[in-house]
Amino acid sequence: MTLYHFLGLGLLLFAIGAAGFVIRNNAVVLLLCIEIMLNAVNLILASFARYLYGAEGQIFIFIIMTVAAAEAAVGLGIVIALHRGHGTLAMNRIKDLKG
Amino acid sequence: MAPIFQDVNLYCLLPELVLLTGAVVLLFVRGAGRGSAALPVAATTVIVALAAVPLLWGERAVGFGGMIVKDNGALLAQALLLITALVSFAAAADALPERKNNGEYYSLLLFSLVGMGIMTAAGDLLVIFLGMEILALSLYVLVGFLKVVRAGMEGAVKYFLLGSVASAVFLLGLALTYGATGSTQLVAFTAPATMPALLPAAAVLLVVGLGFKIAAPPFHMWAPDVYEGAPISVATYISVAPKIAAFVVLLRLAGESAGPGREALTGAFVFMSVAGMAVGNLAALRQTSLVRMLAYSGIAQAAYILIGLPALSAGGAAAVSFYLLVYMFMNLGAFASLAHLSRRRTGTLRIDDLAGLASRAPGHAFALAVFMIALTGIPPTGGFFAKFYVFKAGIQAGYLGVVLVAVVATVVSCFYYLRVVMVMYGEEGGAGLRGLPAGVTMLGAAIGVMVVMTILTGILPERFLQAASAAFPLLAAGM
Amino acid sequence: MNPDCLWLLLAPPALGFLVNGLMGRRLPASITAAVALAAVGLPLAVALGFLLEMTAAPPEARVVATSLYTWLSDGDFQVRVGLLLDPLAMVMSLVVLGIGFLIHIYSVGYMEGDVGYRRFFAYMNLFVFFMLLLVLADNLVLTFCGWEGVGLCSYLLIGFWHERKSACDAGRKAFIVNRVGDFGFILGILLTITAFQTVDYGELAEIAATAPGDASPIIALMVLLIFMGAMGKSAQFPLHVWLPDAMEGPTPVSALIHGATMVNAGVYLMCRLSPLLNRCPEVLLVIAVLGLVTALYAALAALGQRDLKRILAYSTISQIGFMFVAVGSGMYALGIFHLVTHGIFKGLLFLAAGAVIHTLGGEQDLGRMGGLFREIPAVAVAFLAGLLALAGVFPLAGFFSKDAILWGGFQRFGASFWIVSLSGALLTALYCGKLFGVFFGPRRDEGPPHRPGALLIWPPAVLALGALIAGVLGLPMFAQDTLLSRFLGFASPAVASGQGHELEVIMTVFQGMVIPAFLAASAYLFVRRRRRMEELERAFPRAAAFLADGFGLDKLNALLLATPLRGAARFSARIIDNRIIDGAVNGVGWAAMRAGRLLALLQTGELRHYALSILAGAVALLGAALYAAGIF
Amino acid sequence: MPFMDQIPLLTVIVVLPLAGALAVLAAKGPRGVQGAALGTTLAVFVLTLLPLWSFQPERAGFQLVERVPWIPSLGISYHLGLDGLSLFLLPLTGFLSVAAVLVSWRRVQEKIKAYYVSFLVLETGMLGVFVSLDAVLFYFFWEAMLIPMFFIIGIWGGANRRYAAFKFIIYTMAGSVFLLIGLLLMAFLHLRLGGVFTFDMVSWFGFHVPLQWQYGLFVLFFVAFAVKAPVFPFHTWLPDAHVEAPTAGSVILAGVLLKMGIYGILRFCLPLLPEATVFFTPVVMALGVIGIVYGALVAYAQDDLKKLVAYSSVSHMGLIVVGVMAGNLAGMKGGIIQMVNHGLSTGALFILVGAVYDRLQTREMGRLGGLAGRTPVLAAFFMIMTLSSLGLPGLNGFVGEFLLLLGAFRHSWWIGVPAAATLILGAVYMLWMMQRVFFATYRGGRLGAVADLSRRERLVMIPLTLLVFGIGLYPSFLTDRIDTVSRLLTAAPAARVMAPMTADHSLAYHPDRLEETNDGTDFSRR
Repeated sequence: MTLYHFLGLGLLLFAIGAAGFVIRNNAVVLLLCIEIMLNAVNLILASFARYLYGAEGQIFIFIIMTVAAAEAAVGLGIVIALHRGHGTLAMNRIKDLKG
Repeated sequence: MAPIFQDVNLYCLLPELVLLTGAVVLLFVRGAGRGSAALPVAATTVIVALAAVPLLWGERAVGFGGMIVKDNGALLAQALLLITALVSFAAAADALPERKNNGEYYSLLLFSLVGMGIMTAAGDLLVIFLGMEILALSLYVLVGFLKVVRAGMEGAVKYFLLGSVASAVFLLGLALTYGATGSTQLVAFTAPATMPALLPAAAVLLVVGLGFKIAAPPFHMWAPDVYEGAPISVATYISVAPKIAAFVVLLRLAGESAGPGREALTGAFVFMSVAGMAVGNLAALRQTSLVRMLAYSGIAQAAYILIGLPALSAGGAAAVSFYLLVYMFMNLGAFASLAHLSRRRTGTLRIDDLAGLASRAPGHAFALAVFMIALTGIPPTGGFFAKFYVFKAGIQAGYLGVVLVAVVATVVSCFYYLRVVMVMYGEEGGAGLRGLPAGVTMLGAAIGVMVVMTILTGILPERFLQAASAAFPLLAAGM
Repeated sequence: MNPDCLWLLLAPPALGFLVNGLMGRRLPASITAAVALAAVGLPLAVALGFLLEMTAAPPEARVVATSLYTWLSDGDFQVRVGLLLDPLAMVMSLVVLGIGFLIHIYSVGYMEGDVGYRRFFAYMNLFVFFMLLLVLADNLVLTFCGWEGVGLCSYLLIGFWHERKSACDAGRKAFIVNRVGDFGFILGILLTITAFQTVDYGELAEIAATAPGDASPIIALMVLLIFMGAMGKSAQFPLHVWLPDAMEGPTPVSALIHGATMVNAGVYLMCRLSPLLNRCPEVLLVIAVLGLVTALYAALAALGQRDLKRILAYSTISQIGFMFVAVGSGMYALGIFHLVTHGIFKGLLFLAAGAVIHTLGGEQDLGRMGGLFREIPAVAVAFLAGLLALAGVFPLAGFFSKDAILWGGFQRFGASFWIVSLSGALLTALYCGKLFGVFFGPRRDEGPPHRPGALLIWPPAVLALGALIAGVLGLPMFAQDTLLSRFLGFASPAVASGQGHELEVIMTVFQGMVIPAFLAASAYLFVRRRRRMEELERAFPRAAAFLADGFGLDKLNALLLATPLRGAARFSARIIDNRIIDGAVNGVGWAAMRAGRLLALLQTGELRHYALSILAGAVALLGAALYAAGIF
Repeated sequence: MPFMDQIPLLTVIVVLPLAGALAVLAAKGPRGVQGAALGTTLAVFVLTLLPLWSFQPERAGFQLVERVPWIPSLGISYHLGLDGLSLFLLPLTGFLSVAAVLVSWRRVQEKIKAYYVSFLVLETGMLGVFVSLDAVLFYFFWEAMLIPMFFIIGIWGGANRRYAAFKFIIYTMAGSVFLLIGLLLMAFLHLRLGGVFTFDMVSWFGFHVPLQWQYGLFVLFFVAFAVKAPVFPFHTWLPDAHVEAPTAGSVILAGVLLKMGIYGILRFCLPLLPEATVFFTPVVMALGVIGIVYGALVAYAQDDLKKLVAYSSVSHMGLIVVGVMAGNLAGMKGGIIQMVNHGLSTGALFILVGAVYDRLQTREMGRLGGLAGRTPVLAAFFMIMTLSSLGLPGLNGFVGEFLLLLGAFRHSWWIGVPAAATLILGAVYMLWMMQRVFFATYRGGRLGAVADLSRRERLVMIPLTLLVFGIGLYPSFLTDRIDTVSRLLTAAPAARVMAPMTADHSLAYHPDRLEETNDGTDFSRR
């Protein structure tokens, strides 16, 4: 197992998250996709930290996790409000703003 | 590399501390965050923070082991951001319903200012990321602040989801930078990399995250929808503030980069610039809604500013700073006028609704006309010299082709900017205007100041130019 | 002779124009007329004074010149406003002023009661001013100014009754055809300037005398181009088409401008340039042949006219053709001689014709005239005198000039030339005879005649006297230096004078007999056998129409020039300008709008599209960056 | 005039209309507004006449120079000055502005304040363009003019005004943005070769642009000026703008704005890019000749009176272009004079066309006619201006036309001959217009009472007419004063033809160098 395996996995995860973001429709699932992407970055950071023998990368992961949590909190709040207003979470039906 | 406590130097975060205090007071102190008290408290906070800027000017205060560098560029950006916030407050006082718990609104705005203050002063990518997130999270909520408005929620959720994706991409870039150089400090870009191959990729991914903030194509698509959905005071703010912050970051990024990373950055800048000029200007041609038109215009303006980034060697930093300064005056003015005209209304204001404004509210019509002319880049407004300076830098750095695209785009932009002017002055009987407030309002005064500044930067730009070139002296001299 | 007094010739008509033109409305008609008359009479007196002094002076001192100021300059080249009164200008001024004065008097009566009475006199004075400017100018450019000025007055006066569309059309045609000629004129001037750096007549004459031989082609081209202007103004084939139509103007105008003075300007100009002409015999030949063609052609066309004034117009064209024959023969003095005599009798004919038309209440159709001798004997006598002079019957003025011209042509170009010109003279006699039908034979018009007043009779009578005695200028006969030519003092190109005086005398006698014979025969046909002639005309309607139309040149002109020009204009305006150029401009705008619409359509409002845009953009930038960094 | 040493005359001239605009804003009631506007324009006109007296014709270089740093960090200064080229364009602008205010007197009744403000701002822009000696300052005024003109066409114009206004501004912008690029390139070239980044035109005149740059720069410059002039394929904004603009707008457009194109060519292309000028001369002259014939043809096919006059401008400007590019003194002088002449006659024609329209509410010539009997004064003025326009000797048009044709002919006969076709074609369409409007009978149904020119309109027309005659009869007043500048302008390209490869550029357009040798009193102040 070399660095590149970890990197590859991380990038694959990121790609999965990104692809999911494009493919999936439900706002909550989209939030999850974002989490996947963030965690993919975390994985990459961790592998780099290991490779570089530095502690910073691991510290970054905690910071990012904190931010992700905050993001999720805000995001869920917005999604709930959205559901209250629109009665749906299917993003392909929420397109009043366009043009 | 590791921060040690002796390095902390809280002094360099003086404005941010002020803002943070204000935000906390607004959130937690009963009486300050409710009703009519919120606005004065928030405004006072911002003004005090603004007063801190001259204190720090010229000192290049460094804190947190080099993670925060409050140099003149950061301070100039901060001053612009704080002014933007003030104008946005004025717009909010008009636009927000009174019964709301407005303290939250203002505190969120103050938080976003803190975020941007950190962003602009950051010497480290992770700090930039944190600042961006503080900014972004506040703005997500602000866009959806009026929960009853459907469009507002739609805008908020779009902004939130797309913004998060952009943040994730930015983070990926950060991670790759870390992998390539072993550090996330901006100065690391110039250091010899352990994995040089990763640097261009990292640079590009970072640019994507920042490109989202400045609404540069192809990362721009949120902008019109969010501007339209958001409360007008928030749209006013979003159209200017994050762009200023992101451009400062881009300036630092471009200034610190070297080698393959620099080439990738330059390519990305040129691409986004050309795409932005094309998309922004062309799409704006057929807009009927004033705010969407301004959104596309903002995309185009950002694209003009982007010309200055690859041209750092030729005074591009000063050109970008000056353009940002002028952009703040004219775009803020335009949005503020829009806010003034569409106060308390839910539907969007169409361009045709402005018909006859010149005879009903000559002052406002004149102001809006000045902003439109400035955005077009016609003298005697600051918009002319802003473009002139950027073009000069672009040509000097050898990007004649991009500049030629820009001048063609300018010609195209004539049509939609001046259409607004023509509708106001040449037609009669617009249906969409309710009774305009009589007398001098706060927003009106703010617009007046913007008009004066827009024209002043067009007639006597020398002082402003000097301030702009003093902002990033290292960038200008270093290359 | 005080050169400073030369402006006295020019100032009164200009002042007259200003007074009548600016204050016409506030002046009573009598004062208008008085001003107009004074404006011509004063310079006439001055000119006569100059004439007295000039005849007294020795030949080499007969030039009065003055220079007022520099008008235009281009480096060393200058155009000065300078006046030059030499014998040639003297003769011409006298013709203009003398005949002009009589015609002004005549007009006082003729135009009485017309709405545009003041306007008329203003224009007439303006014409006299420009004509004098043309004559007195000491350089080509100033002559050109007068030249265009008289063209303008001609335009204004032809279209004097501007409510009539035909009058306006005729005026416009006159101006434009003249401009076609002036196109050549100005090119000639420009060539002169570029070649010789001067337009001054005196200097040009010196150059003509001293220039080396290889300058001759340039001089020839120059003169030829200027001759094009002369063709336009003097109505030479094929630029004559405007003159018959010009008869739409009031009759005094026809008399003054289109009979006696302006149309002769071309001849005058050619004589002015005689030193240059002398250097290029080819051009002289061209001028002579063109003059002859015109003379013949116009005489034929005159024969086919039914309108009294149009006959006179074609006759004018024809007679000017004869003048050009003289010029082309190198006999400039002769050309001027014919100019003077023709000016007198053509002015007379027009004025008398005006009186006839007045008598008949505006009738101009020859077919409805007849037997007027008894009604207006004085006019008729004058008219007939003019006709005889025109035909060239001894001892009237026309005899002397025409005879000399025929002889000159023979001398220079040979017998065949003489035969053709003689046939032209005979045709002249034919159409003159046709006009006898106006006064003799049965009366053909209805209604009582309006007898013309004294003002309409005396001027033609005076001119008739002139027509009787003007031949004196051509005395002694059979000599190179006659009274007039001695006064004028032209240098003619050397002519190999092979034939002696005997032949000249024989030919003169021959002509002196055959022309009256033709005239008499024609008069007999058109008075006594008038019916027969009219039946003849009806029998060959096409031929008659062809003659009446002046060989269909107007139609040809419309077909070849006017219609294509209009077509080209429409094509340029509607296709090239609107469709192609403006279409391209608007097409660019349309394309931009279209692109904007498409881009706005891309903004679907769906989140996944936005996300796709961001991610695809990121991947694309990433790929490009890695490719550029050489990683792919 | 010693007192002129103390007063920055040109600045006063340029700024006064702006002050007038403020006065208009402050004025009360339509009378007050009109009075303020008229007073301002009159005052400006009087001031623009002053340089005519103090001007020293024999002196090369610029006079009444004012120079203060404006934006030193970008090498831009506030630099004003005057030479023979701009000397007469100032009073022309001043005069036509007065005329424009007077003809708007009754016509413009709504948004009257905005109208006169636009107008005065426009005047500042026009005057500024003619006296700027700094390229950016020039461009500043050049562009600043666009907006007021855009307003004047788009707000107070005819039925299709919106389209015309946008077409005008976008067309003109499209040309002038390239000019901006060209100016920047010039400044960089000056930096590279002369060591200073400056937009000062006087310094530009002193240095030689490298050959390989000249051609591109020429194209950039020329397109901007060709649009404004307008030279043949760039002219289609003109008929729309002229037709839709109110009378005063048309007067200013035809009288002043079109001149700026030629002015720009003379100010920038010829002295700065001599080799490229020589290189492109055939192309430009060909365009000019095409413009002469084409403009005339299209004018002939028009039914709209105003459009006809507008297209006649295309023809006339074509001739001016041919003349100034001919590279000789006659053409240059003719071009400069004809700029003034065309401004006077075509401006006057537009005033008269406006008068016709005011009276009959139509400009369609098929529905006019026979006005000469009803309105003899109008017809007389119209006739004079028509004749001036078609170049009748004795009137101003001929003076310019003759010199222009002489210049063209001196250049080469195959340019001069088709250019002289303007004599014929001009007569064709101008007289056809005259006839359809004023002669024969009225074709638009019953014609009610038609008033002749009012006293105010005559007040405008009489000085115009006097000028038309004055210049026609005594043009030396003009030609003497433009002699020096014409020599300089023609010398610049001509010197290159003579010695294209020599390093010595002593013959280049270099007013300052000539100024040094001048021992006359120095009126310029630093």
